[in-house]
Amino acid sequence: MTERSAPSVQMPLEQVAPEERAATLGALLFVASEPVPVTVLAQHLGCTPAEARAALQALAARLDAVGLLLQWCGEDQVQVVSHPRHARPVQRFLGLERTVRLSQAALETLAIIAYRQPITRGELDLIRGVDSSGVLQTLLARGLIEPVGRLAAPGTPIQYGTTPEFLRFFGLTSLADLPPLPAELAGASEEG
Amino acid sequence: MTERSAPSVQMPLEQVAPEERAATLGALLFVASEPVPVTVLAQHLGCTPAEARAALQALAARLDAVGLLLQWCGEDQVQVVSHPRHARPVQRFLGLERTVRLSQAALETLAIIAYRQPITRGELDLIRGVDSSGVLQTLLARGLIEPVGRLAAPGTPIQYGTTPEFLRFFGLTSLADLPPLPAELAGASEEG
Amino acid sequence: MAVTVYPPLRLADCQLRLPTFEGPLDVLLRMIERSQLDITGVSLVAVTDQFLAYVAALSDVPPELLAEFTAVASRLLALKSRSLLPAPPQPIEEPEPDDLTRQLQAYQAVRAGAAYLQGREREGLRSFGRPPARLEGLPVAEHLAPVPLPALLQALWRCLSRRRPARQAYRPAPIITLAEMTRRLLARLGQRGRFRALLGDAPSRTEYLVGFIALLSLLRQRVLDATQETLFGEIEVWRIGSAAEAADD
Repeated sequence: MTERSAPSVQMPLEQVAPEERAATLGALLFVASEPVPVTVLAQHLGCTPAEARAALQALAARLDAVGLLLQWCGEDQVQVVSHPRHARPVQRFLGLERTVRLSQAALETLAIIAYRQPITRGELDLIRGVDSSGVLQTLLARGLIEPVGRLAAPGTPIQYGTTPEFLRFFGLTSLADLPPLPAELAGASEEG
Repeated sequence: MTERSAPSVQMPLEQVAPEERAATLGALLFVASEPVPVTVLAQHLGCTPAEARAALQALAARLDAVGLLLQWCGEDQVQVVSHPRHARPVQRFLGLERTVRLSQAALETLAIIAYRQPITRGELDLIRGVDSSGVLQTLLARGLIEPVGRLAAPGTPIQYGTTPEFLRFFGLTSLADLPPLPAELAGASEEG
Repeated sequence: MAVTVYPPLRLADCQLRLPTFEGPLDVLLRMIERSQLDITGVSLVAVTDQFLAYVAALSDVPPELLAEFTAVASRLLALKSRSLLPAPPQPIEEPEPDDLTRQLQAYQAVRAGAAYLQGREREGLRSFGRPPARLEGLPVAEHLAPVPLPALLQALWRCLSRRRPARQAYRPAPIITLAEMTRRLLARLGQRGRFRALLGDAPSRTEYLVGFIALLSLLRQRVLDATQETLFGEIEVWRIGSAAEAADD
């Protein structure tokens, strides 16, 4: 707590009715901007820390229904936060979210991996005609591809394949749902 | 809302499951420190404003148990605040000093503005029968009223309305909490 | 304690005698307001004089009577001044002071609202908002913009079709030497011409470069002279010296 509330702690405080404690704690933790020690809460309720802890438990059970969560910071401090279950809409609401586009290079690489998996970086480079390591890192970080094995060849290079996240991203049920390659493309991609 | 959340509004948003809407709204209104338009909330839930309103009703019913209150600022904006029932421990917890009482003139002027907003100083003077400029300055300085527009009349006088702080100051759920106007006055307010 | 009882004095008891009107003061006001009497023909000075004479005759003047007269007199004054002023082209809408009763009603009702607010203030029924969320330092989540499935196939197509030209046999571009280029320039230039035209139809980047260096060298040797009107514009070239010595260079 900040120094604002410090003086009030010494004053004799009115007692909050036991059945009101949980709700009063909700109000106190709502207006607090930082974690609050249980002893401070108990003083403001006019009860013992043990009673305050019991009331906190009751509060915690009720917070879920309103999208909130009672968070313990160590043994002695609590705060109310938005429930992580609602993190996506909350992040979006607060503008803590950004939409990024897959680059052309990333999309091309992803397409090659999707149709030719499992595939090593060397094979990719050969088909694309350029170095693919940067793009591979991006796709790995986004969870669209993953290492699926190693080629039985000198250096045993890592082979990459698409992930379940890849299927979700394109709305596919399985890899069999990928549109078939036109004949001329199928030929060209075999060559590579 | 501030511009922070503005960009997210244009994006196509994921839908929140209907049974999760009330809780998600709780999380959103918890992190928002200002009133939020229902339309913005609906966009973040991926539902219609009518569905958002229904979910807000469900949320309002659950908030009481955790010491909170859903406050309607006008017809279209909502905010979650601490329930006025817990005002004393909360005020003490925040270390807020006793507030200076509002004068009779200020209370009357506030009531007139609350009932008849948007209202110009001229209209106020007419109802009160005295000059209201001093009282208006006080109320503006305390953030209880604010300019909300200008009357389309000679001199385009400023129109005043109540603020979210007004609702918080008196712990009102909405302006509808004020005692209803007698029929003849409701009529008069239409003409005025 | 002695209680003085006044006879009920009303404005109606004040009888006026004017050239255009005889009767009580309040009737005068009513007639004027109903346009039954032209106010321009009424002397307000006479009305006031007669009222004051009436008041002077009273032993004790109740303040209500004075207040009532003031109200009626100011109403008369307003009516008269309005009748004397040129009428505005369109009637200006203004709240009629006749609304006084309604205003009082409105005021009474509003007092109930004020009392309600005061009650809540006394009980300290306030609510409090949350401090603004601190967003600095919070991670920004990145999400991929959706890509339609056909775009995947298109990407593959683009990649594979781009690869083909690269597989063609490597044919090195012919390299032209400075001496060759100098000869070419001089051979193509009659007396005067444009530098670009001297390079041929589709000069390669190398031809441009070598051609330009050849031109500079010919300028230095005073074989050619040149002008360029604008930056990056056409270069006009003309012969000023012997071609033979330049070609040997």
